[in-house]
Amino acid sequence: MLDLTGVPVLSILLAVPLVGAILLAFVPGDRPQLVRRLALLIALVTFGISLAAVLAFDPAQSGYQLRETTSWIPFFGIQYDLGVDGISLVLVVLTTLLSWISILASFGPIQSRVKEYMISFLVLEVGMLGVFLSLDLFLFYIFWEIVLVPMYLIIGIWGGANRIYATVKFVLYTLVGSLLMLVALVATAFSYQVATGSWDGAFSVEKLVGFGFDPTLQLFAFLAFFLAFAIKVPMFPFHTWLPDAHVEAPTAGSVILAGVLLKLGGYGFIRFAMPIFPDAARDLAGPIIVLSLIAIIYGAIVAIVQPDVKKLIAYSSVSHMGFVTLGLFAFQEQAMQGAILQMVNHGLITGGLFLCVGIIYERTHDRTIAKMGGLAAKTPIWAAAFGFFIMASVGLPGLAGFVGEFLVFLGTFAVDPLAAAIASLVMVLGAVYLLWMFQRVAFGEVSDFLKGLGHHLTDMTPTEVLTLAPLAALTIVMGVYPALILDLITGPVNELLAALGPATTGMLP
Amino acid sequence: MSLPETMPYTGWRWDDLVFLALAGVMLGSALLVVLSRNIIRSGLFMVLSFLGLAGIYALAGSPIVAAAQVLVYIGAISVLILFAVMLTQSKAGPAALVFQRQAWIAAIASVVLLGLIGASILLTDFPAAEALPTVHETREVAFLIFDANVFAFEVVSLLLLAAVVGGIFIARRDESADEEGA
Amino acid sequence: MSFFAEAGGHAGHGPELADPTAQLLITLLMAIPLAGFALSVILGRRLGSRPWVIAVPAIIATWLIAMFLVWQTLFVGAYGEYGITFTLYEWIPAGQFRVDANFLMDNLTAVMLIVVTTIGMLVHVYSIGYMSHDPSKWRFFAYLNLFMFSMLLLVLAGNYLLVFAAWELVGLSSYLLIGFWYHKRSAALANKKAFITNRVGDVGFALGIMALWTTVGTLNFTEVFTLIPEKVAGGELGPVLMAGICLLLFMGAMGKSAQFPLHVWLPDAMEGPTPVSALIHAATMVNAGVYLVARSSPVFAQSAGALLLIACLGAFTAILAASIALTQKDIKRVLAYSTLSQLGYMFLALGVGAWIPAIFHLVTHGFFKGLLFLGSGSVIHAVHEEQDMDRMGGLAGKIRITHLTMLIGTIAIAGIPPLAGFFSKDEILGETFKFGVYEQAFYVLFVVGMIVAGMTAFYMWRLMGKTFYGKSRVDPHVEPKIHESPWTMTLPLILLAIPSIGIGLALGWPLGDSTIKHWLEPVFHEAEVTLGRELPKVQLFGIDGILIVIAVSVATLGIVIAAALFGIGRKDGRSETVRSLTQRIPFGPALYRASFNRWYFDDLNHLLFVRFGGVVAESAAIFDRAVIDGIVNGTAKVTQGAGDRIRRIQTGKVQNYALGIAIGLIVISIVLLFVVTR
Amino acid sequence: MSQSLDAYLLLAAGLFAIGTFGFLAKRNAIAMLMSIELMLNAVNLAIVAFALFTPSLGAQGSVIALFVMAVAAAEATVGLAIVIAIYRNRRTPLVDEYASMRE
Repeated sequence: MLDLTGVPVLSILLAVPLVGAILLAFVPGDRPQLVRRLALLIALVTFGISLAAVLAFDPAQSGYQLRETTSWIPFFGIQYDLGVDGISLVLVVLTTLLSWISILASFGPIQSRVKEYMISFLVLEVGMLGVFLSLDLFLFYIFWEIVLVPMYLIIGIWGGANRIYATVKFVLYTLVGSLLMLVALVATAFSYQVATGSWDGAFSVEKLVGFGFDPTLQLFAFLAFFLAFAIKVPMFPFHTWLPDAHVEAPTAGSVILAGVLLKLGGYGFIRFAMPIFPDAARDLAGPIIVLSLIAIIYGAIVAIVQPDVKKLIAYSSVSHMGFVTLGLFAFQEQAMQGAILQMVNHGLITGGLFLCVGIIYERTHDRTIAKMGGLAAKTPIWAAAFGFFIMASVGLPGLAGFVGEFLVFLGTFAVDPLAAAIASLVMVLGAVYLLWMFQRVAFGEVSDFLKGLGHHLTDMTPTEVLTLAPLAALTIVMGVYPALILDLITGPVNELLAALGPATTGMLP
Repeated sequence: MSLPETMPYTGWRWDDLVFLALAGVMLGSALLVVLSRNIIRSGLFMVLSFLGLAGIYALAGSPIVAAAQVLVYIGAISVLILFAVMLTQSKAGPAALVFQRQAWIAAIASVVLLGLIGASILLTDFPAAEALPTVHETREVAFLIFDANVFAFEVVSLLLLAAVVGGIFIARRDESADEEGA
Repeated sequence: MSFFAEAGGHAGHGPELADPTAQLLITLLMAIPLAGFALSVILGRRLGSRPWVIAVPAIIATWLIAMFLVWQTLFVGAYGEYGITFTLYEWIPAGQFRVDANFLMDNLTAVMLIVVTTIGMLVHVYSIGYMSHDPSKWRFFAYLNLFMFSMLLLVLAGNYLLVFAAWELVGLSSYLLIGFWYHKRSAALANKKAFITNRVGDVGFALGIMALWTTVGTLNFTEVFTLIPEKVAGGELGPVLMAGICLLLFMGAMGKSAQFPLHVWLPDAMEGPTPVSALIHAATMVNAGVYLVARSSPVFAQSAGALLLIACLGAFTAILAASIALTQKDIKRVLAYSTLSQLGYMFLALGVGAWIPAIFHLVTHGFFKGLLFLGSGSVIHAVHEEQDMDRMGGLAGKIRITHLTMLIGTIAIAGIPPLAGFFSKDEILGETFKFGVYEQAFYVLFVVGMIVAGMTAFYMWRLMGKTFYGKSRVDPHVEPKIHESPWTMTLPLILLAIPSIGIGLALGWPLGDSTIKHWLEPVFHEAEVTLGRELPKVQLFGIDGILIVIAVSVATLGIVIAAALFGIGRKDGRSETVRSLTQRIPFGPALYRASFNRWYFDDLNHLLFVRFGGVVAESAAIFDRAVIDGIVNGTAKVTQGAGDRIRRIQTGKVQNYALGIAIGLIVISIVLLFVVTR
Repeated sequence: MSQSLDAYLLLAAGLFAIGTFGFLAKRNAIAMLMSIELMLNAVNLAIVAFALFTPSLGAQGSVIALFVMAVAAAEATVGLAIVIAIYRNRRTPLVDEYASMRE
């Protein structure tokens, strides 16, 4: 236990990357190596601070901790209000971890406009952390939108051939959702003001949770929030931006996109949409579960025939994130814990997968599965690492993916066995698309295309191993000892369930 | 030294007369600024207009503002503009090209705007006392600037600095491009 | 810990808490192979030409510890009738759902340990010789250790979820080992097929676990086994639900133990190196399903309907696989289908409630099938990686040890007394027949079992005849180079031959009061009581004697026919006779083709899952691009089109905009001034 | 008349309207900038006038006016710099030829 009373840890957490980004702006751009190292240092320091926050956090206590509250726009009761509970803390650490890994992973691939790239990344980190830390809806919204800008740049500037299409699609999609959310957010605050006669707390999560809004408002506001978050998650049928964005994004961008950005949606459900509009959430749980099931199965089926490794993993993300929404809207303790666990695990595993793909792309400048083959012979360490993360993604027990997935199944089963049965089909489908891809990429004879590369096709460098090692280690740790996270999230999950009220059994129509 | 309070015959106060004269000069030259087809002439009329305004400030009892008006607008900005005119006026455009095609709409809009503002001014019953403007002491202004509002003052100075640097940066000749050209 | 409190609550029935030494030993039992795996992987190529220096000693140490534990459990009885249990740590603490990493060491586990560690160790030793020419053999030994770890975890696990975890790890290990020669496309396809087919079963297993948890709220074996009967007795658990739970769990067993229709992966698993086949088929993976059902006997005993289905499926798999084994040309494929068939026996036994014979057969089968596989590996090694029996023949004199040991294995599997297979198979068939009193259908199953017994004897001798006897059909280039395998390979063969001869007699005599019965009685007692199928006393000169005589005659008949057709000693097989016989039987050629093509299951699967599934996936992908993304892009297009027309207003001239602003401002002001205020 | 707020404000309004017209109608970027200066001056005049007739404000009005002038100076600097920079690229001070922001 680290005593940090009086130290604004969370503000420091936000300030370090922000100040770092500003500092980087003053480093001469013609010294890319210095820029890279500085950026890595900043990200590592941020990571360290987030670990300090973990140490200072007391899992036994309920409610938000490390709270920092300052009035910001007093007229509307808007506050600069930061705080963490177990759920956000876990995601914060995930963010800081993946951030430095992504920056390290960008050392090789990013050769142009390094400074701008690193600045974008650090600003992105600020945005993501802000989303997880904000306890004020308005502040949350601002961070939510901040995230968009650097990601837009990262895909649009350092992306692949079709990057403009992808990045515009990404931004438009997300904006549609978030603008509706803004409307809903303001409407909620207004109706709070009307009901209480005061703006105090009209944007404060704590005040709004359990306020008991009018059912009609709940319905429409929830739908607006739902759209924003569902697009981010992404849920079927709002998922089509994801494959494009992933394919065009640079490796590190994909890592962050899959690892953290998708989680913003899930987190939004947990922190805002569900507890503030519990009745609407309950009423709409059935359709949302159906959508989740479709996403799980459909994503897996579509993934099977994807010709591009990254696209395949993108669709697998659709499938895996389906578990998150399924778990959340099952309104059941284990399912919800599983969903949160799944968010973290998906971040680790898919991050690892994208890093692996990036490493091979670095060497081949191609991701077409059909052109690969026999990589296990050419690059054994790489193949082992890739196989490891694939197995984790398939949900092998002992690795991270399993526990979350199983808890979601289990909790869903307790509520609705049929839904669990449908969802569990993905155990087979997941194995089908991932192993088939792995077989075509890594096994068999070395393909002519790869032979043509000759000795350019080297195995992983120590730096690349260094980017993957922490993810791999955590994947094992989370699989063998998930209590690390479960102990943190059990309390918040129960509070959330208490705020939501009892589950309605038999969600499926 | 002892002029009568009011003008002979008309009974108008001298102040009013001066005010009217200055206002006339100011508005007239302002009109000439926008109507003149020669840009240099526009610039010069602008100086005249500013001068008129400075006079009005002085008349209204704000000598500091009047002085600043002369210094900043006539001394700095007008000169700057005239320099810019000279820098960019290598080929004087044909007279027909001075106004946009939308000029007549703009004229109508401006008149309507004037009418609207005028109407709202006249329709509004300002609570302010119809007292004779008092002359503000320079001392008072100084205190306000350098004491009460010193932070804003510093910000403004920073802004000016930034503007100067930025101006230089923007207008600077791109040396590499020049070398290529040469 | 509620676990121990519960266990204590049913005094005399639950297992006891393990003492620290036992805890340490059980932990080590799993830790050593895991460490061996980790070390081998980390050191990898640096281990040089003798990469087994870590893996093999690790497994020998494991075996020693296992034997000590077995001795303590079965012979000394140090751990009581119901075994011992301990918790290593809390694995998944998710609110009400708590799963520990806890372990159960009882008599059943001990019996499993004998099979797993002994055969596993011998396979390790054998691999030293067999893999000596492979450049990346360090990988092989690492995987073998992982396999051992997974399997040990599986048999030691004290709750369903941990079994499931081990279950999947076994799947992973088999995936790695089957695909060991990953550059071969067939190997890469086979390991994928194995993993995915297993996964299909695992879905059922996982759902079964969830169903168990939602009904009883725990996954610990000891608690489940007391709570399920209570709930059934209390009427909380209806027969349909109970059967559902059982069948879901059984689905997992079907996958791992390759029961119809999930049997397709096992023959393909032959793509791995032969020691792997031995390990998968004899010692480890396929036994997992049998173990699971046996372990869950108190649960399964609650649903006679589910058990009947299991028995039928077992019998069907047995005869189906045997019919395929009759015609295969690949020596390892014959053995693979023979494994399927024998597993069918085990499930038949489990289904009729003959728990102990099932495990007994698992043990004996483990030894002789391990022997046969390793023997076949030795044969393949001798004839330079040739697996087609049509290109063998007359090897008996050239590789004597291999021949002799395989002969022992063949007689053992055929069920000729007093070798191992006889005792276990006879018990299975006997109990099936005798339980016919309770369930008429068992008589039919008994007949099927008898037919399969005859077929087994027949195809095994066919294998022997084609491989070892008669004239040589070996490639003339290879012929002079045929040689016996090195001692690291023959020693395991000899060591496996000994139990193949003697273990049946050692454990299965006297009939009806055998050692293994004493060992396993406490484990299955509850299930037997629940089922209420009482076994009449053994009448060696009554019904049992008759059954034995029938069984032995059928087996002998099978061998005799096969010997006549496929040769014995120097006598060559009569392939002409075989052909003409096939022609004369009605539908003979068609049946032969069907059998040879494995009843077209692979083609059916290909059509159903690869072709049809591919079409579905492809259309889903097109749907995704065309419809879902199409709607999105369509919206974008419409917006863009509208924007394009509206854009004409946008001249790009600042002043136009400014004028617009000004006019807008004016309009707003007018409205405010003259409309709103009025 | 010089003691009436309305007079000052009307004067400012006139100046502002003239400035508006100039900004909207002129084609020369520098002329537009001049128009902007006129409008700024109009605003300044209004501020000063308001301050004069609101005794509680004291000298605040003058101070605000001074600040506005400073900012206007900054604006003029940057604006002119931009005009010069564009002129250097386009060789024309006429704004309607600066249309590359259209697409």
